[in-house]
Amino acid sequence: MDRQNPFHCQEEKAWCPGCGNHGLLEGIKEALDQLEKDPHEVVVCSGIGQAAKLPHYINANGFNGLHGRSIPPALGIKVANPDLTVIIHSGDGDSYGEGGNHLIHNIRRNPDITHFVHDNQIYGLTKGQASPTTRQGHVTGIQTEGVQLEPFNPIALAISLDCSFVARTFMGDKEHMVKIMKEAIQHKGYALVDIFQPCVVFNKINTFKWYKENTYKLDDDYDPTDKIAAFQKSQEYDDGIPIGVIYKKEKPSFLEGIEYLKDQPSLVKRDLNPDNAKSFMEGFF
Amino acid sequence: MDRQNPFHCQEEKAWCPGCGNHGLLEGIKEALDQLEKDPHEVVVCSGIGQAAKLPHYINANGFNGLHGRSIPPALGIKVANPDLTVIIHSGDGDSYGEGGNHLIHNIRRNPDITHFVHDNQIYGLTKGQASPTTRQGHVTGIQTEGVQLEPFNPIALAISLDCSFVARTFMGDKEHMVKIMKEAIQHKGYALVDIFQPCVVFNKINTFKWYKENTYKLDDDYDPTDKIAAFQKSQEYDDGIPIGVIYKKEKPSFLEGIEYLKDQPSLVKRDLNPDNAKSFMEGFF
Amino acid sequence: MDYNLLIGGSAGQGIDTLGTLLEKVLQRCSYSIFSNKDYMSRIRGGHNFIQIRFSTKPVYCHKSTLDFLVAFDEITVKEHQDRLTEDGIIFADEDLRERIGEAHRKVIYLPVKKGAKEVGNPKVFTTVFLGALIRIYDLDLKIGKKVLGKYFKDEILEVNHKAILQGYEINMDHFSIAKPEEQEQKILINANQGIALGAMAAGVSFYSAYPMTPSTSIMNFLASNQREAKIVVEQAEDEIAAINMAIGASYAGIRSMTGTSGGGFSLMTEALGLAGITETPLVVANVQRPGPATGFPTRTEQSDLSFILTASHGEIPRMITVIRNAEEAFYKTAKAFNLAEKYQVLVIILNDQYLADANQTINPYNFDKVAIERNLDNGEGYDVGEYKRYQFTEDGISPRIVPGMVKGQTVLSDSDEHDENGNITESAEVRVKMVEKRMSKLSMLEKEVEEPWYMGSEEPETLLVGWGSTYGVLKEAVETLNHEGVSVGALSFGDLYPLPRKAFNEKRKYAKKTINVEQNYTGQLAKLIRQETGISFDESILKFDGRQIDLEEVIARVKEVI
Amino acid sequence: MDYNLLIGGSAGQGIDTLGTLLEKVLQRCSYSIFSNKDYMSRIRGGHNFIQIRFSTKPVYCHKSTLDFLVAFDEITVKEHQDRLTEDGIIFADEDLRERIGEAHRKVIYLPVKKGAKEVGNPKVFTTVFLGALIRIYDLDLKIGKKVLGKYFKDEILEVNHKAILQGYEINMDHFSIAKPEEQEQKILINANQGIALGAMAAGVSFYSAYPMTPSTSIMNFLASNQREAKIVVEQAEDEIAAINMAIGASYAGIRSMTGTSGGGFSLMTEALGLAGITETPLVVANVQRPGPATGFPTRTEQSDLSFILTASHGEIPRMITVIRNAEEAFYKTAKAFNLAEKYQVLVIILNDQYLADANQTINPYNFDKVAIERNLDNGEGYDVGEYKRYQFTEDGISPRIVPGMVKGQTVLSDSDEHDENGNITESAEVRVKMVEKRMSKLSMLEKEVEEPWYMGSEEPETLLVGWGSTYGVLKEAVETLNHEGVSVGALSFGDLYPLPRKAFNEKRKYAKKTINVEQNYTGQLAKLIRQETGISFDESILKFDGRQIDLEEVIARVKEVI
Ligand SMILES: Cc1ncc(C[n+]2csc(CCOP(=O)(O)OP(=O)(O)O)c2C)c(N)n1
Ligand SMILES: Cc1ncc(C[n+]2csc(CCOP(=O)(O)OP(=O)(O)O)c2C)c(N)n1
Ligand code: SF4
Ligand code: SF4
Ligand SMILES: [Mg+2]
Ligand SMILES: [Mg+2]
Repeated sequence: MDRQNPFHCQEEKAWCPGCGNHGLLEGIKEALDQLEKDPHEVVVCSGIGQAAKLPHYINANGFNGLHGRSIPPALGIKVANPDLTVIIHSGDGDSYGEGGNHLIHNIRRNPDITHFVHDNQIYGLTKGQASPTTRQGHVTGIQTEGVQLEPFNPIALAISLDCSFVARTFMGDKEHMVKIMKEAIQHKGYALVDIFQPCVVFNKINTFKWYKENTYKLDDDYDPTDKIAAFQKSQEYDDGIPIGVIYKKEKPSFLEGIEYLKDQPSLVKRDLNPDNAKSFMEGFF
Repeated sequence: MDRQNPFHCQEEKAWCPGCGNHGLLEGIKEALDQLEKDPHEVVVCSGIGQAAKLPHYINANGFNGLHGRSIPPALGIKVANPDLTVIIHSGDGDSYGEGGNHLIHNIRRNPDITHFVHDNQIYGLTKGQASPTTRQGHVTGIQTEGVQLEPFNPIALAISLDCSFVARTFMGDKEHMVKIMKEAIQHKGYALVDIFQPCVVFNKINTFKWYKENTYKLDDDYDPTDKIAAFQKSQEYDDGIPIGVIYKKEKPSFLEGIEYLKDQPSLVKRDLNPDNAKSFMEGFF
Repeated sequence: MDYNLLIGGSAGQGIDTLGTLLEKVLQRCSYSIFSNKDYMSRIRGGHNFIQIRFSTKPVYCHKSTLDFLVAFDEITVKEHQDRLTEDGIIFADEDLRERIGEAHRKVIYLPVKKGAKEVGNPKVFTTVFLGALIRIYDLDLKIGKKVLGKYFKDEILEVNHKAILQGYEINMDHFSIAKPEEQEQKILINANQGIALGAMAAGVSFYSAYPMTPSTSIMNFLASNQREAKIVVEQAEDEIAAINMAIGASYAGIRSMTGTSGGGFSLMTEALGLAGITETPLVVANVQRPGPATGFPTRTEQSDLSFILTASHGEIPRMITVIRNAEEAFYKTAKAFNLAEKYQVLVIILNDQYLADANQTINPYNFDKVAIERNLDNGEGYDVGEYKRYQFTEDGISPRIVPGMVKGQTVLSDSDEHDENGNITESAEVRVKMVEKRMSKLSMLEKEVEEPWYMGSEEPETLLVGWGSTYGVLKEAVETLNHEGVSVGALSFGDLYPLPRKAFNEKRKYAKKTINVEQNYTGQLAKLIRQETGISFDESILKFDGRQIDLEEVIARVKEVI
Repeated sequence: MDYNLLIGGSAGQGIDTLGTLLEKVLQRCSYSIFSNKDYMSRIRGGHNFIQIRFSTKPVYCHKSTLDFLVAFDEITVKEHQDRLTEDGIIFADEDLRERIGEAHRKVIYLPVKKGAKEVGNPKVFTTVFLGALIRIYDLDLKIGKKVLGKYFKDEILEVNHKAILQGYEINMDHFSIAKPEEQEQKILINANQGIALGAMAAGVSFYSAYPMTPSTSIMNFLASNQREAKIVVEQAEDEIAAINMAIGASYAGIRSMTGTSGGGFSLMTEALGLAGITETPLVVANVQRPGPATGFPTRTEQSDLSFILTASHGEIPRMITVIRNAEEAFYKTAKAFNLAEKYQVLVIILNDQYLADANQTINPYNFDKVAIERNLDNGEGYDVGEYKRYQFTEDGISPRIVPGMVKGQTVLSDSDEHDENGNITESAEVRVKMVEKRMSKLSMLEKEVEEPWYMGSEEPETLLVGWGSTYGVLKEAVETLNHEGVSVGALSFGDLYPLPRKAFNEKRKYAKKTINVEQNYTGQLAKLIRQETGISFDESILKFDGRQIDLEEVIARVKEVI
């Protein structure tokens, strides 16, 4: 690269040495740079967790909101200013646990937002409780008998909701990750990307090595537009987890669907004038 | 029937004449009676909405909680006393909208609870806004341009989460509904039953007639244990909506999975004694 | 002259339609109107009613004594006839003759259902009724017809035109009711609509909410105009999403708002703190209904004040203001947006079901009085990357630029305690400075809040103190009592927090007795006043049965305690 | 004698392990201990420290002046050496010699890392350090070894045994530190553990919560014992689920509880009203951390009181109590369950990060002092179907039977306003009676609440008033000041709402100056007291930087303002 990555940022990272979040951060910076975005054109939203600290470590606009609430502010931001590239970086607990309701309904809403879930299959920041993606039997300080709940399958769920872009990647394969990131960002509509990210402190099962050994890349001839096949793909786990774009469906994004906004300046660029609203008083005479 | 239905209740119903809730109420009373339950053995839980008023109209224990929060109290009740038959009756808005997060995570948790969703594809009590299951294009007082969001497919979602019992029925086919209700109640684990229920005031699209014409019963030889086939089934809508048990998976229910509770008296039947806890102080010496 | 008419029946019978049409006709005939609704949380059946007070002079509240009863069923007669004056009259369809049987007051039976059948559509019996009432009150039939044109079109309009005539031609004597002077056209509007229109005047571009009675009508009004105004009104998946969406939109530089009631507001609690710590301007409307929990969904109460004063864990500055009538709803909402952006702060607008469903004739809103003051920084004059969202400044307010609008500058907001950049900090020093920066907005807001309105004797022996929706009833009660020679005055609070104290301190000096008048159990304004000033009230008039206190009740209860 | 030792380093370096081991050894050597933690919201890196105060007499709080510094890195020296007394000593590994460079105080370098390498496991250097400290303080090596046996097993234990010896054999002189008298064995415990153990003693059978610092350790303790106690500890999908699950379980007749902090509590707001209107007994622990929003996740503050007093829309009765030390945490929690069931009411237990992470040596809990009073109705004596969940009774409390346990009777609870049966009502009369029934519990609770603890001069010229975790520091500060001849006393509130007033009214009579001492910005207890009594404080000592006020600071600030 010739240009120095403008997304680079000096802030000291509070992540552990060896944490998968570091690589993920490098990946997104690279992806954005390769897409030739400028920092002021990008907003990174997050909830709370280790992953959710990412907005602090990238030179871009950032909205680091509440735990589980990464998506709703992102939606508001996108509505205000569709010119912004709105990206969510948040954890599996944040995105699938506390924030589950926003996930399912924003997949339905299909705003043009890219959602990168740092899936370390654990609650990192709060010291190692099970997250929705923690596998059954995994013992933690709270799940002392091993996790009993069926693991949450974000890929299958997203497909069931007809999410317009569903992918999975692993931060340990930077090339793959950056490629998927770019594709997801360029996709018009809600793009959910589950990114495996080892937590070196609290998840001793799904380690870097484990992910390396247990993931495989989708064939080039895999067709991500076949929903049933994609659903079937989403069921693979024990004998290898596919990474790549698993499902894709072209459809109008949230704002594209609002017909009367076509050819209108974005909301943030409007001049406000009280008189514009005067006609709405008519009905009361 | 010889015995008078003990679940019958005198309370005046606040539902509109012609509302599908009436038939649904008759159905559940009949199902419970046929299962020879006693009123004190049954708890009906609900959130808030028209459907959610059902606990008031049946002679059983009832917990009519908050909007969107029908499931968590039901879980607490079941944990306290597994001998109780715990049933949820709530609306599509309540169950899939406000309450979406509890739905997904309790499907994962798999408590032995039966969840009947009165799916009128609309918010009834609040006067006709879109619910998650309202179809695209449906115009309401809020969705003045027609609903834009992808409709929520509860069947597909439940299958994607590997829900242990997923069914759909229509209150207009009482025999079918009662049969499914009984099966769902007898199922050990989380049973989600989406029940079409016309709202005669606010949903002029999905009427009684519409449901009658647009639903069909699953073949006898349909195999509900095949997940992929079930998912495929769940995609049918425009050319007829299948009713029946769409997916079924036997697995231990939440309490069955807690190994150390085996052969223990249920929590509500324990004698409490402070001394029982004394040994847990040991670690602090 | 001042008339009070009640239309009662069960949900779905058409009392709403008749009420709406009749109010509109009365409005256009230059009557002053105050109408309110009493309805159950159900769609069909039960017993609902609308009270329409119309007068040749301005009216500010509902009252109990009735002049006319329009009964759609016998229950209406049973429930309300005792409130009729001696020569009060009951209007009912012929059909009800047997069911009503003996009544304490005169019943006039009208063949309205028959009339509807005659024009070929039983549903339009409400319009037949309207026609009959127009005749009875000697109103202008032409106006009646025009009003129908506002609500119906094409064939439906045609049959309604027939129906109104049908009613008008029912053989009936006129009543001599007083005619108002011709006057400048008023608007007939409720406070929720006033809030919505005020928000539009202020340039609200995004409204995210989840349906909840009695706040939904704000959303309905905005949604019905979204296409024309080219704004976005979004039904969120839940209230948590609604408020977080609005915060995101505001962060990104547009005027956004959310509104809710009861449990919906409780669910927003956490995000209030988010707005506070991120210093994101935010306007939230809470239209109160009786709690706790689901409570009384369609009824009224003023019981969220104590909660809202400190809703959310930790400490944030906030401004709380309550609506007193449909007129100020508009101006106050528009102002809320300015204050929210001026101080980058949360402004909560309280309303309640009573005013949300009460139509009032008021002067048309003056849009020239609305200014839009955004207090944004255009981002000029910063070196690349120099801008700091939470910069410590002399006046205590950090410059706010809109993300994406200034090349070279980024905006970072954070729900953790943060430094000037918005980055997470663990520093005690920064923490203290940030807390002080945020909380010092309270003293800035103290200078913005308006004193309560005062009505009545200059030096009142008895001082009534209320807030919000009781304004109208206090005003009329004080007038009546003053008229009877009672030295009484009333303060009606609008801005509640920070609490303006001057007027109260001044007026209470004269008062031998101070009385708080509130629609709740615990006396929430009294508690706030004592918390802020140490001063207690001598007496309380409290009501918490879900029904708004009426003129007669206020007067009677004041007399009881003074 | 009273010693204060600080262990500092970055997260993940092992300061926690060393702290835990050292405290345990000191405890078993009969020292009184008060230790507290200061840590960042991260898992590795940054700067964390533990302060261990150990003494031959009881100690109640942390203090600022240090006698010893155990530095795992040079930052620890830089940050804390100024707090060392004149002959304070710094202990550090040899490795740090260069990095530390010049220090203001004596540094003793120990070959602990080397020692660990020698026993073949670099990780056990904390145990080597422990061995060295045992030697230095002339503690009992046997006790040290036994303590290791508590935390490690098998090969790990073996290498730790070697490590402790390795440390113990480092050539060092003893220090002459005072030896405590032998005394009855104390327990070393923090307030969160006290709460958890109290809940277990009270028979809690279901604890549902969502992880949130600093409340998580309650859940951790319960979870770690769930198998043996045969109870259910469930991690909910969110806090809304957590509290609603607990309410359901309580409705169904078991003792259930939830606990949370900060935003988690905000999310529970709506359900507090559910517990209130359904009259479901509920115990909720809120372990405070600095807000607003995410705030300072791992730090301390007392800033949720104002919020919690009225959290939830509408009006419900509630009892609020705050923990003052690990000892009362146990009894208070057990009592909370009894009160919750006696009055079918919500009881909120406040704690904060300071006490949640502070280990104290206290007398073992006396389980005989815990009574379980359920106040359930066994359901006998009702005709079939006669039982009414919300029956109006003379004493104002409806009989509560457990659903499913009584054939012929069903139990209906409802979040809407309801009649005696639990069925939805729209009646004004029933509403009023139900509100009064619920709210009258406040006057019942008034008789249950305990007056604040008083410490100091009988007739104090200066009266300090605090609540919760400042108890220890107020106690010691008053002692010191009294010793210096200052006439001062302190009231430390435990039960906060309904507010007990007697002690305050009595003591303030003597005081020329009243001062509230609080860990927040707005003076939340002072506001509550003024709201309830009209009385204002003369001065405030407030701290809101996320760090607990220490002994020296309280004393200094009191002297400043008196
Ligand atoms: C409302 C609320 N509940 C709980 C928390 C505590 N909390 C912070 S981060 C977190 C879990 C984070 O897990 P995940 O999203 O997987 O992120 P990770 O740390 O693993 O990257 C929790 C429970 C919170 N901050 N707010
Ligand atoms: C927290 C909260 N938000 C909103 C509401 C208002 N509300 C009551 S019922 C309802 C929708 C009900 O729709 P659904 O669940 O489909 O039930 P239906 O009336 O159609 O049977 C809403 C939004 C509420 N009571 N509480
Ligand atoms: S705890 Fe885990 S997720 Fe968090 S920074 Fe450390 S390695 Fe990463
Ligand atoms: S509004 Fe609809 S759902 Fe509600 S009672 Fe009437 S018909 Fe039924
Ligand atoms: Mg995680
Ligand atoms: Mg519905």
